[in-house]
Amino acid sequence: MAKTDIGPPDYKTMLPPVIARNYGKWRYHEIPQPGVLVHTADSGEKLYSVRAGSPRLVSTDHIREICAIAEKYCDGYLRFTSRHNIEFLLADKDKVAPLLAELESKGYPVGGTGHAISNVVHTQGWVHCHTPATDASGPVKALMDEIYDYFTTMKLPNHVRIALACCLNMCGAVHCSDIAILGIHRTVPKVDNTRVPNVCEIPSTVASCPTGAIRGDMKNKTVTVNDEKCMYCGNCYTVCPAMPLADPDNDGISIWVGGKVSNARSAPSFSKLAIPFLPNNPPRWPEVVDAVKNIIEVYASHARKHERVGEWIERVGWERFFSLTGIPFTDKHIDDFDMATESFHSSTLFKWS
Amino acid sequence: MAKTDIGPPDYKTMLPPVIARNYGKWRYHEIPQPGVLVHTADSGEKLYSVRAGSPRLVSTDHIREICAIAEKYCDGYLRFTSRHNIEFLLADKDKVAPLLAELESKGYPVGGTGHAISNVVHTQGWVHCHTPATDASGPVKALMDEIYDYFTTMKLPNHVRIALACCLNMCGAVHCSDIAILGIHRTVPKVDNTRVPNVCEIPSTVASCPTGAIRGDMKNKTVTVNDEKCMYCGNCYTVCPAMPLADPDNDGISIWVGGKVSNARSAPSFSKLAIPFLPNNPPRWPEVVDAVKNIIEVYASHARKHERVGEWIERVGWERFFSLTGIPFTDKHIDDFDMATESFHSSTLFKWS
Amino acid sequence: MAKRETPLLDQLERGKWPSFVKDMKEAAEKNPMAEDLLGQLELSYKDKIGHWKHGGIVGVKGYGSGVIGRYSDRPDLFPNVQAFHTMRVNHPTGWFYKTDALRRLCDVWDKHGSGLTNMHGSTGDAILLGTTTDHIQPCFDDLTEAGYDLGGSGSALRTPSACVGPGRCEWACVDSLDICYDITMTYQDKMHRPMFPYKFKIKVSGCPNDCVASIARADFAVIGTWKGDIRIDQGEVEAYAASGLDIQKEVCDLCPTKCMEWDGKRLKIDNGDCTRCMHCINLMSKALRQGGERGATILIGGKAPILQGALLSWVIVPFMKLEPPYEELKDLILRIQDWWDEYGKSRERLGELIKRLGMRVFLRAVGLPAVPQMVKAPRTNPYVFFWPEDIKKEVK
Amino acid sequence: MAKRETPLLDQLERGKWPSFVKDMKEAAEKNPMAEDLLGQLELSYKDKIGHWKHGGIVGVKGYGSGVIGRYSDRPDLFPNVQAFHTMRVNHPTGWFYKTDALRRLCDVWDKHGSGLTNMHGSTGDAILLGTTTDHIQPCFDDLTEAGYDLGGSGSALRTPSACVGPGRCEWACVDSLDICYDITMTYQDKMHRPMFPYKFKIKVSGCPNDCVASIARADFAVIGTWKGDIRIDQGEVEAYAASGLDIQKEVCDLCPTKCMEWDGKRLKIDNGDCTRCMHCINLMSKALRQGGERGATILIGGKAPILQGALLSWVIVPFMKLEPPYEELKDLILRIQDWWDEYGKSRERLGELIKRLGMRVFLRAVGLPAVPQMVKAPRTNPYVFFWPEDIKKEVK
Ligand code: SRM
Ligand code: SRM
Ligand code: SRM
Ligand code: SRM
Ligand code: SF4
Ligand code: SF4
Ligand code: SF4
Ligand code: SF4
Ligand code: SF4
Ligand code: SF4
Ligand code: SF4
Ligand code: SF4
Repeated sequence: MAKTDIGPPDYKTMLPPVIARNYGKWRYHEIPQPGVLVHTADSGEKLYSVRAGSPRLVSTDHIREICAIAEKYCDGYLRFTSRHNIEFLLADKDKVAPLLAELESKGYPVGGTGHAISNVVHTQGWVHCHTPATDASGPVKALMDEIYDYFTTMKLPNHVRIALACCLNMCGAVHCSDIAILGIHRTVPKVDNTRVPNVCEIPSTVASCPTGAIRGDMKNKTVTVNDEKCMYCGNCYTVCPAMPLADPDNDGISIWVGGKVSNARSAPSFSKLAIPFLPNNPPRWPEVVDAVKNIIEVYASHARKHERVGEWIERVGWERFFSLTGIPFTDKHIDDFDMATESFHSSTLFKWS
Repeated sequence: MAKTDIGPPDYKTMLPPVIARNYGKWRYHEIPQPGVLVHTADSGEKLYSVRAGSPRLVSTDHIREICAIAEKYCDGYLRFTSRHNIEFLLADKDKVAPLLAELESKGYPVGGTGHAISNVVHTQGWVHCHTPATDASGPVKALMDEIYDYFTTMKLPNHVRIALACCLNMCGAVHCSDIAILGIHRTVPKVDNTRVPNVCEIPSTVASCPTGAIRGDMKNKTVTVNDEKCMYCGNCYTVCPAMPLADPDNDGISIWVGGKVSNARSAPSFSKLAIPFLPNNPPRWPEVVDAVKNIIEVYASHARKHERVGEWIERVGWERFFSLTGIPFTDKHIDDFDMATESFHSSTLFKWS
Repeated sequence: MAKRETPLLDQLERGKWPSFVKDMKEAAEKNPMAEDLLGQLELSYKDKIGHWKHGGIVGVKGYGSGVIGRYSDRPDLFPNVQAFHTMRVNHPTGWFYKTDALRRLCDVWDKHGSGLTNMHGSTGDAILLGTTTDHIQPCFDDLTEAGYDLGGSGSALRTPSACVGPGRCEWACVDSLDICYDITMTYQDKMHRPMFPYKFKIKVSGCPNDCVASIARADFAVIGTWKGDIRIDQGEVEAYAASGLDIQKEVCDLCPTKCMEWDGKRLKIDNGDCTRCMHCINLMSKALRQGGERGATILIGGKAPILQGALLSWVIVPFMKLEPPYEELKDLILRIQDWWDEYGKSRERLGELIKRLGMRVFLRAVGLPAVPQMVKAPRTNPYVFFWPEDIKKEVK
Repeated sequence: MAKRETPLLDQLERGKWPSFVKDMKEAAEKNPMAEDLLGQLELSYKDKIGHWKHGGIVGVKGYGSGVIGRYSDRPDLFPNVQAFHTMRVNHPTGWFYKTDALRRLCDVWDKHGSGLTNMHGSTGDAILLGTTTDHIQPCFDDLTEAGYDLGGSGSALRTPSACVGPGRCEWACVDSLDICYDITMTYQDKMHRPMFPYKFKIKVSGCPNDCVASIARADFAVIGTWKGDIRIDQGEVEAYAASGLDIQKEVCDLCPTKCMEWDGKRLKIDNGDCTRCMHCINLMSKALRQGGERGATILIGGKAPILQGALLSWVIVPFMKLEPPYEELKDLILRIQDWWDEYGKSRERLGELIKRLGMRVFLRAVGLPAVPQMVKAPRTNPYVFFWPEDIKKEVK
């Protein structure tokens, strides 16, 4: 009989001794080179953290390789970050250089610290989920290949946090990212009238629609969708499997910019729509990669030091963002959901471009 | 048979010759003293405007007195401002001082220019409307008596625009004022079931309620109100006279601050709730007068030059506004209408007080 | 008639600010309606409640608007205000008056009404406060004879208004007065015969200072603005500095886009970043002039809170040249009103309709292009609609 | 089994960033599930569509959460992923691992599953990607044997997570790790047996930098903060200046409240105006330390867009001291969850419920006082509710 409710392993049993000794007594940190953090404690002791990129979708063998490295250099202590990077934790300064050499030889990117692009928080995509409008790991890999240098250097105005979610559920929490890549459907769910009566609960299906596009058809124990009111969010499908809306020709990706989470300088804020639609073009999504790269580069060359993407755009104005990036502004950029009027420009304080 | 659709008199027939000559060719203006504007045209000609306060509710005899003054000093030319002040328009500099003297002797306040408090835009109140929660002219008179000096001087950080509306219809457009005085009801409309069937249209009455508190009772051809959902806006009463909600004990006044209209420096913005309720205490509304005066004085002593009330509050923070004015913050200050979440503080960037 | 006792209102004759009670008493001296109004108001002060019944519909022949019906709920006590309707008289644009015209108005009103007025109402009309049902038509006849016409009320175009603009102000980028007058004359029919879903207000300000509060109070706001560099007279800037204006602190530091530089001698403006807020110009009217290309920003949708919350008008045309006969402007107004007329529900203001149907639907219907100036920021929610033509059709 | 052809995925083995395809192939070498997953993914790349059916409910005995059911829609082609469920394994707080523990996890997964994982999922779990229905229970048994337990899924408390905090970071104002672990252990039942209206997420960050994105991704966010003056080591400030940091431009000018002054020698902070944004501290970690009184701001309501739009968590307690056993915190969590549980509709997140019923109702129900820190600004609409006790009852 299995034990239940034992909870996760106690993190205290996982802490390297240098951390156990200096827990809560760190004094300051430095980043001597990209991917290397040095934390100095009140005691004077130092902790070296070496951060390496990871595809997140990793095999057990890959994990074992990571373990082997950690055992060799870190007495078997490591951690993962909140953005899915690997961090090797060392007490011994002398082991840092050899560790870096081994990581380099094994092809681990080291970086993601300071004013860099860190790992892309992302989701399941076609690998495991049932509602994706695009893949997750694929676009991330294609993108990171292209912007690899921004991971291993710290030359941006501030860090740029990129996330991808493969559908509007936004498991990648892309809604507050400097740059967000979001899979979107663009066709109305196809109601399978033979299955709805058996697998779906009509009232909760009706309630699931944010725009009220679904009506119950009690006589036929099914539902109907008002095409004009549907914006393809897929929430009905989550609730009612007999309403699929994936569509190879019309699913694709939208790009969002200017969100942030930290309270540094400016308040946390949502990402805003930059590009309403780019096609799914596997395996390397060139349109998406180019679009993101373009935004990064325009940001890199125009933002002031320490300005996050959104802070830069707020300073120069959205008119300027669109003119500098060359992204066309369309009626889709203008909100038309419930709090839309809050985003309308109620002043004459705008720029000509 | 009357003529119809002749439209208003052509304004061109009302312009003093100095204006007709320099129309659209003004170069700059100066305010040599409160209430006196001097506009210089490209031609070098000057126009003197002398601004005098008005109770707005004026008798024909009062208007004739104004006419007489204008005939004496201004060749019969005058105008009213968008805030209901009187402006005497003079081409002759030498007549300015005598005009001022006569205005003073007749008790006309001269001022309202520059960094002053101008006339209070207001509405009908008990004098003529059917939905007021307070009077209009009365509280305005009581207030202006008390803050008279701010009209006749220019010693505030910027101008302060005060408006009053006697019900939520906000005919005084108080929704964008530095300080707004708003009459509010606080009791649920009393449905007169004998009259509703005859005088009201049920569907439009139901539709009139912003919070969906009204249900049609088709059987009895009347409506019922869900007390918990009603916030006493009175819109149903506008549509259906058989649902009065005025209540001597519970009607009163709320105070709002920090709105503005101009695009100068910051965008136009709505007034925000400062004091949810003060009692109707005719004839001089002392609680209201004191509350407004307090806000003005705290603003006057804390804001930086050129800061409007709202700009000052935004800079120091609402925590500080409440602590400086001593106004208690309550759950009523927290929005709970449809876009409420937009106003919630979604960051840790606040002050302790 | 015996003088009414008004102990409460009497207390409002005290104090330095001009007293409306004094005016009411003045009128009451010679007019029984005014006398009863005073009495009823005193009763309201005592009862803390209004004493007017819910308005009824009254009007003049051929018009559906311009008169607000009103009846006392205590005609037993105040028979002379049993009916007490107001006439909304369209003011001369910019509220300019020659005294003879103003005196004519007073004369008409003394003949037909209470002798009390509001100069002016919040929409801009000259409000003639209170007359009987019988007098409405004759009063109107005399008004038109005197050169006046009624303003709007009900579900009609309301009396448009404009700031003083080129009449006196150096900052007018458009002829606010002429535009307002032209619109008023062009749309007489829409003002007098309510045919809209609800009221529709137009206001015109000559520059972003917006002295008629158009952005907050009009469904359709015209606000003058400019393109091109702000013209600087450096000598006058120095003169302002010499006269005590702290140019760094009071001007540059308060410039919202921080696009100004002052080195103590010369003022520099990065005009590409300027959002034409007027602040610097407001402070140094002699030294700075707006750029040379003049026009207006058009904003729509503003209104008070009823029903779904107040709205400030928002940009729909960043820049429109405005010269007589203002065809482009009037054409746009018509397209907008037609669309609103077709889709608006009863008592739904333009802004609310757009809120309900979406800007994209509105823009397409009236044929305006989407531009970034329309938004503070693009949408944050992913609930994006695509047009049918955006979508690849399955070949089946 | 013959190697599958994966010409499309092969193109993702190129490039410098580590390739998930390489990992999938590695796993496919020894695991038929991984092999079929690869095949099905290749098909998705060809078809541009997912090939998973809508999830079904699977689980382990006694739990209602922790396993996500998943079935292929092409079991004909990929029989080994006909059923391919993921197990969400609660990570050790802060994602700290000793390699022996990590190796044990791998061993369990090689025995029961595809050999593929996500390290980690976006909520924080170690995600074991894909096993058959048969294997779920034995896999769970082996996991608990190895010291692991499942995380949350469905309408349950989800796996709480925390930033590295006191484990490594000088800025942790609260013990993010311990709080998170304590909560996780306290609420095992709520995690494993879904009884809520919907999911509930808790995240803990040690300071306003919010390195676990709690404000955006948690229904209940704990963010460390401080009271008291920022402690300045002027010598170290000068050292930063000497090393090339432009203190005026990079620090003071970017301080959002402009409460800092730097004269080239001394840094001054007006702490009363500071909103603890961390910017100056972030840039000068050696020179500046947060104030001495430590605690946390509690914010609630954050979530992704479905259903009524995304929400960022908002302040409900500006400052709470947090020391073991965290009774005040846990008490608040319980009060909040109880209320939500009672009034929340199915699939209604906490933030949405408050949006529907109003903060005032929420505050009263959970017994929190209204404070100005809860809002960016007070309400702008006049639709204010009064409590029955505010209203004078008519004496009739
Ligand atoms: C390791 C990690 C916490 C963990 O428990 O895993 C972490 C660690 C540190 N963060 Fe962070 N942050 C981590 C995720 C985050 C996140 C969350 C996220 O990205 O999803 C944020 C909020 C992001 C956002 O705003 O959108 C975050 C916003 C910050 C900031 C604020 C920067 C800003 O200007 O907005 C700082 C301050 C700084 O960098 O100067 C910071 C600073 C730091 C410091 C310097 C704190 C310290 O003294 O130890 C750490 C090293 C930072 C570095 O990489 O340069 N950390 N940090 C996370 C590393 C993720 C990664 O692999 O890249
Ligand atoms: C006469 C009038 C226009 C009219 O057609 O009637 C007018 C006239 C002038 N306004 Fe105005 N404004 C008038 C109502 C307004 C309004 C509307 C309102 O109050 O309802 C506003 C918007 C108010 C708001 O933002 O809430 C308004 C915002 C301004 C501003 C912006 C000030 C600011 O910093 O926000 C200026 C610039 C200035 O004062 O430096 C301005 C400047 C001016 C100037 C200096 C323009 C000029 O060069 O002639 C005029 C004299 C101002 C003075 O009184 O010091 N005028 N002005 C209105 C006088 C009302 C009154 O009797 O007090
Ligand atoms: C007379 C006047 C107030 C004043 O003392 O100045 C006035 C008086 C009335 N207004 Fe108004 N409104 C007046 C300007 C306004 C303004 C200001 C403006 O136009 O700049 C507003 C706010 C701006 C706006 O339109 O949004 C305004 C927003 C309302 C509303 C709310 C409309 C809304 O969509 O939110 C109502 C309610 C309604 O229409 O049912 C309303 C309704 C009324 C009614 C007709 C009462 C009713 O419910 O039927 C009032 C008749 C009073 C009476 O007995 O004489 N009045 N009303 C103003 C018109 C005078 C004029 O023609 O010059
Ligand atoms: C595995 C994971 C993505 C990943 O690859 O990392 C994931 C996967 C799914 N999420 Fe998620 N969510 C995951 C983190 C998130 C997050 C991020 C977070 O927790 O920080 C969010 C946004 C934050 C939030 O909760 O608001 C998130 C918001 C959603 C939503 C939208 C919920 C909402 O209220 O807006 C759904 C839809 C639902 O619940 O019906 C959803 C639903 C789903 C489902 C269960 C699909 C469904 O419709 O039933 C996905 C199962 C995929 C699969 O087949 O394995 N998932 N989901 C993440 C959980 C791993 C873990 O336990 O560590
Ligand atoms: S974002 Fe959507 S498609 Fe992607 S994992 Fe989450 S629920 Fe599935
Ligand atoms: S996809 Fe979304 S908008 Fe369309 S019907 Fe389903 S729930 Fe409604
Ligand atoms: S604000 Fe209300 S009560 Fe006052 S005049 Fe307008 S509609 Fe009447
Ligand atoms: S007063 Fe307002 S909220 Fe109350 S029932 Fe009437 S319309 Fe609804
Ligand atoms: S809006 Fe501009 S142009 Fe019109 S009066 Fe005001 S300052 Fe002058
Ligand atoms: S008009 Fe406003 S934005 Fe433009 S330079 Fe002057 S102060 Fe700055
Ligand atoms: S949130 Fe603060 S305490 Fe936690 S890791 Fe980030 S910087 Fe350190
Ligand atoms: S923490 Fe932020 S607000 Fe406080 S002094 Fe530093 S930079 Fe300014």
